[in-house]
Amino acid sequence: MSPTEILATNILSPVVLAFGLGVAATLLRSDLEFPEPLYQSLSIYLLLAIGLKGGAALSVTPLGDVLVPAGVTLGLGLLTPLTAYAFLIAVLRMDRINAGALAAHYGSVSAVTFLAAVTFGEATGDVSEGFMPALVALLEVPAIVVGLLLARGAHARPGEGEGSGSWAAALHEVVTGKSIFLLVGGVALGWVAGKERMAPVDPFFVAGFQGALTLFLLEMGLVAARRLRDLREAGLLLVAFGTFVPFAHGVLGVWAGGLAGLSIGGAAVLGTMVASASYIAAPAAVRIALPEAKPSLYLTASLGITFPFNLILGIPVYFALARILGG
Amino acid sequence: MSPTEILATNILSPVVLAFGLGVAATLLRSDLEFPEPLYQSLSIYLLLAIGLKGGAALSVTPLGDVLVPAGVTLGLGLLTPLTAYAFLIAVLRMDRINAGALAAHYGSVSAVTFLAAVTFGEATGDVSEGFMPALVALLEVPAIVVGLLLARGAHARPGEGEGSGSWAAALHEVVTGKSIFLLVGGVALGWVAGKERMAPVDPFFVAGFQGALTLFLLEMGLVAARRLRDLREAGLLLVAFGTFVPFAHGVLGVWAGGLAGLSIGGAAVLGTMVASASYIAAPAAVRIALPEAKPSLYLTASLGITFPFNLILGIPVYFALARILGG
Amino acid sequence: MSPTEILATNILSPVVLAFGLGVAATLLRSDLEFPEPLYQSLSIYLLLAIGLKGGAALSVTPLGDVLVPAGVTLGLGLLTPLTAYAFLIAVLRMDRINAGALAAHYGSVSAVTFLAAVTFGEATGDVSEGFMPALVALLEVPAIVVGLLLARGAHARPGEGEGSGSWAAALHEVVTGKSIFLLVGGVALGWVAGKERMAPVDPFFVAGFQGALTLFLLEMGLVAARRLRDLREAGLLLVAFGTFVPFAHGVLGVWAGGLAGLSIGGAAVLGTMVASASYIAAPAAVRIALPEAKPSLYLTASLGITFPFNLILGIPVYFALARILGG
Amino acid sequence: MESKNAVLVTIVAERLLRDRLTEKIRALGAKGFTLTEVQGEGTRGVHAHEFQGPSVKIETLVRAEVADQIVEAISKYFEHHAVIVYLSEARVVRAKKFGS
Amino acid sequence: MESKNAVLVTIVAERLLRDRLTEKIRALGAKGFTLTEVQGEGTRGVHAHEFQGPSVKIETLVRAEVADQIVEAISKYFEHHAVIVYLSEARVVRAKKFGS
Amino acid sequence: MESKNAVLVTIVAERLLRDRLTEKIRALGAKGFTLTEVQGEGTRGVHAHEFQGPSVKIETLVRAEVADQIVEAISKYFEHHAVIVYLSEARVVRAKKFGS
Ligand SMILES: Nc1ncnc2c1ncn2[C@@H]1O[C@H](COP(=O)(O)O)[C@@H](O)[C@H]1O
Ligand SMILES: Nc1ncnc2c1ncn2[C@@H]1O[C@H](COP(=O)(O)O)[C@@H](O)[C@H]1O
Ligand SMILES: Nc1ncnc2c1ncn2[C@@H]1O[C@H](COP(=O)(O)O)[C@@H](O)[C@H]1O
Ligand code: NA
Ligand code: NA
Ligand code: NA
Repeated sequence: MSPTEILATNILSPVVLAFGLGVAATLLRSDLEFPEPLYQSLSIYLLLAIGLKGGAALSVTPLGDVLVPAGVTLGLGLLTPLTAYAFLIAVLRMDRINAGALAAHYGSVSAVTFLAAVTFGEATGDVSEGFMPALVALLEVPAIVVGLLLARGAHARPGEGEGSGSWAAALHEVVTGKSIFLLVGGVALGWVAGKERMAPVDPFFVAGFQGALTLFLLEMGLVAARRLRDLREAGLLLVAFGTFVPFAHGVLGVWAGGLAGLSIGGAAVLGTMVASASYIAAPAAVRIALPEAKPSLYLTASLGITFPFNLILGIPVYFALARILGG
Repeated sequence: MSPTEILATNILSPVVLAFGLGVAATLLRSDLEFPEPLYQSLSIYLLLAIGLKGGAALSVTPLGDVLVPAGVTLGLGLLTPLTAYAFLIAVLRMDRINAGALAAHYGSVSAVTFLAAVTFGEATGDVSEGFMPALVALLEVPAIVVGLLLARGAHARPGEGEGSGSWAAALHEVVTGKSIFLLVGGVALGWVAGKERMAPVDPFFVAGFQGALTLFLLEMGLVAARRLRDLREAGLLLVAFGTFVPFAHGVLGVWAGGLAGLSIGGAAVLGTMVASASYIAAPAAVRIALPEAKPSLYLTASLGITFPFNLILGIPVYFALARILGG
Repeated sequence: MSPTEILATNILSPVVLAFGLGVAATLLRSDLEFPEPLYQSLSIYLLLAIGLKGGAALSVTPLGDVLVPAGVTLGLGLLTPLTAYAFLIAVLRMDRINAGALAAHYGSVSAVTFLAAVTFGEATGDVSEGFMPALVALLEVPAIVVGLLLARGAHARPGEGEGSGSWAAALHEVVTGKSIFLLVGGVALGWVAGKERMAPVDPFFVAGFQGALTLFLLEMGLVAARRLRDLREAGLLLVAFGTFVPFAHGVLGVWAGGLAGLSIGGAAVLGTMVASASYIAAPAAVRIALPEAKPSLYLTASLGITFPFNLILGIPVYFALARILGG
Repeated sequence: MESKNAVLVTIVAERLLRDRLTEKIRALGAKGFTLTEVQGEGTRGVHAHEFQGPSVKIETLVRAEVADQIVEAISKYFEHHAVIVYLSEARVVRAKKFGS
Repeated sequence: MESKNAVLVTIVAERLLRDRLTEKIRALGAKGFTLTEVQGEGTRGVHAHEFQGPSVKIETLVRAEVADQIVEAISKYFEHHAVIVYLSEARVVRAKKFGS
Repeated sequence: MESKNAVLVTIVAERLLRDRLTEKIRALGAKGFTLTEVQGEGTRGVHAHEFQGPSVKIETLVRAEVADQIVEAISKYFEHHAVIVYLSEARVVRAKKFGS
């Protein structure tokens, strides 16, 4: 495939087009809106489904094949918050609270971006390892903790009105927050039940998945476009951060994935995971531990800048890169 | 098939039976009710799914095959509001505001009635052209505009408290209203992506469709039956209008569809489209542009009279007619 | 299969694991929660789907094959509330109002427990008769009525503030309550439409079913676990009642099912139905007819004790028993 | 526009009382009401929403006499049902619309 | 903390007025608002939610003058739309936040 | 029935504060509360519902002293969180039920 073909394959996929449709709806001031419970239900479905799929795959994968990729993923989860933090302090001269908050987001993962990458791989034939979803869980948690530590280190005084509880509460949220719980729980369930016992639920969780994801991206488009307003205030520096740092992380991830012995598709998906910024698990935990950090800052960056960047440009590039390094 | 067989095929279809079940629930004062978000989610799903299907079909249809049917559909969209309006003024002696409001509804389309017709065609073997959904979009918009013009012409003074904004707001609603946006957006998405790229989302949007439609018609039955109360006040004349005019439109549509070169199924479905009355897009736009028009009037007519009439009697008749004319 | 294998097959099924996952979420104080409309939508879907499946099966079953099982089911529906009532009065020395309330619950059926049993049978190869869902409807209604009679007999004075209306209202609720209406309505619809006409909706109602059930059991786990708190107050005697009586009913049901000529799977499923306690239809009716009865009592017993008991232990035991008696 | 006083009656009740209560207040002369789905916790601790769906909050603007009659009527449910009622002052225009 | 009086303006309206009303109250000086989805019944009996979705209840804490202007502005919709508005007293801290 | 005055405390807050606030008001002596899911806009403009779900409105009927303590307790969150609180008068029957 030529670069342009790769880009086309991505932009013309139902998933990306649905995102564009959602953006269009907001820009045209259409009264289209998803009822809140539909949004919540789709996230529950998608997160659980990823987990189940990953767990079922894990149940038929020799542990040996997973160990190295898992270790590498963990390492990236500890490293990338630091690089993001350093960039924000050094280049954007951001205060340490907000820098730590953003670091937690950029170290962590966006499940939907991950899914878009997996889907893209299936469309181009670069299928990724079945156990990748399990790695998402591995990448998500430590990064958030590191990010909070970076900010909290700068900030002995506990969050207002919450006493020392806030820090514990935040850790509790990181580990039991609904998105991580569904992901990890799904992996555990699928792994314990095993591929065969999961077969009867496949029509619901596997066959229906792509369509549900498309519907969800329509809503993501509606939400992300609302963030565009805030972009102006955010300023060019934040845009630079929201594109450059993820890109660097992505390249790093693809390269490390290759070293870890992942397939071309696997390396590209790992790259996408590392490049992506969380906008569910991280914001929830950060809002608890760092109430003084600006939500408009981290939500605009991860949802308004980095998510579309990876979805439209990043993913195909990480795959192209994985081919060059891998093939 | 004998006429009675055709009627039976229709009445015994899950879709029509589900509607009956919903009516029964209301009449028996069952506490069954659909949570509002489920109703909204199902409409979003159905409208988007129709659009995607039509768009995907369009992507493999030579433009030439669509042009004539499209032109005819457009013509019917401009003509039928006028016939409805004339009937209301002449026969029901209705004031022009309410007549225009109703005209907008009866010129436009009921997506669910359209779907019931397509389903019926599949059951009887008279499959309709894949691009029919694209025609729904074509028929929906102009009819509403014509209806509003008919009323507004009679009524220089802008809608209270909204200044001249109201007219613009109504046009904006007509074009970007959620139901039309999802339909048109779906067609565009499916058409741009193309049949092949849409394949992975088919299990969700195509395989699941009939069941979701059945569930939706159960809710439609609940809603429509609540309108039956209002029927008494509405009076016989409105019932006459809500059955005779749609029927006349249906016959016209079947005949025009045949001339346009549509298959038997296609002509029958076009007839159903023309015969049906909108109860989502039109009411929303009319309520904005003509707040002084009586909602109980146009909702009772389209939802309480015409929808059941077409669903139970109209559709099989339009198909029988299409066979006679077409075969 | 050895007893341990049977137990394992059950505990390792996605359905039971999902329930466990839900319990875990509550115990870990995760912020995972299902939006209310999702819970309601899933129940509507599941109840309607069971009904449709049963009705479609009924349409291809010679009436003769159903009559005897139906009669036996009806008999059990009249008998089991009496045994439950007697046990509560004699052993727990419970007042007659609360005893009657509980009797209504334990005579009636838990649709989800029924489904778990059917699923288990499919996994172990002991498939049950297709018309079993129709029997659920038969078992549900009379039991509730008997339970209310037992309590009301003790209690001439009508429910406060409702005048004699309350008794009528309760009967009305029993027959038209949403869960029973969807079940019975689904059976009727599937039966009238017939297996063949139902085919187009199968992907939605049949293929997707197992997955939706799994999702629902996750929510059930969340809800049931919240009841565990109340267990302490409830006390050991209630726990004894909530396990012993269902077990006795289950054994009775399996045995009677065998006599009625049901297959091994059918007898085991009938046993599970009889053993299960309603926590939707019965509470709703009881709350109306017996407002003075303690909801915490009957909800804790049926949802917090008996549901998990049957789901985890009961079902495999009833199947093992059915094999011994049947083979 | 000149405004008049009216009483805002607020009822929070378990769902199954919904239709009985709305019929009651209409019968007592309320010209309308606004209904909101709510969750709640009280002294009774009936987690009714598990089998009834969410509780309902019913708000109706009426004149003083009607308000007292509504409170009276609802007190019948105090003993066995999850329900509360309270009154507050409100100023409305179009007083007729609310029976004042 | 020392508290000040503010006026709580409550608007219940059919959904299609939502954006027009929120823009209006912002324009008139409201510093914020809380929006709740509700169902309702009144004298008009427009069951608008069938095609508009649920009605909306908009509550905004403002100072007296602003409250009156809001009522004034909304009265424009009385003739043809399903909408009501009423005022009640409230005590707030951080009075500035609410323009008092 | 003879009725007594109580204070209705209304809190609107971003969702993540929900459990902390309900525990707090219970600890301060509230006998119950009613919780509604709402959307809102204020001066802070935290669109928290995108990752937290809808905001919550917590209403609790208490006696005057408790009301003031609740306001006091909540003011701790003013600096960094999306939260407001206001008080209004209400008349209740069964005053005991609300700690009056
Ligand atoms: N003190 C209170 N303040 C506000 N709402 C209350 C209060 N007490 C009870 N409620 C509401 O009334 C419902 C029934 O209360 P109860 O009958 O005490 O269980 C609860 O679910 C709450 O929604
Ligand atoms: N007396 C009332 N008390 C409370 N809410 C009312 C009252 N009258 C009308 N409403 C609300 O205002 C909306 C519009 O009322 P209407 O314009 O009279 O149909 C209704 O849907 C109710 O939600
Ligand atoms: N003036 C106001 N009137 C009514 N509700 C308000 C007002 N200001 C803020 N709120 C509510 O309080 C929440 C938090 O406000 P803020 O902290 O100013 O962003 C908002 O989301 C609104 O729901
Ligand atoms: Na990342
Ligand atoms: Na039409
Ligand atoms: Na039973």
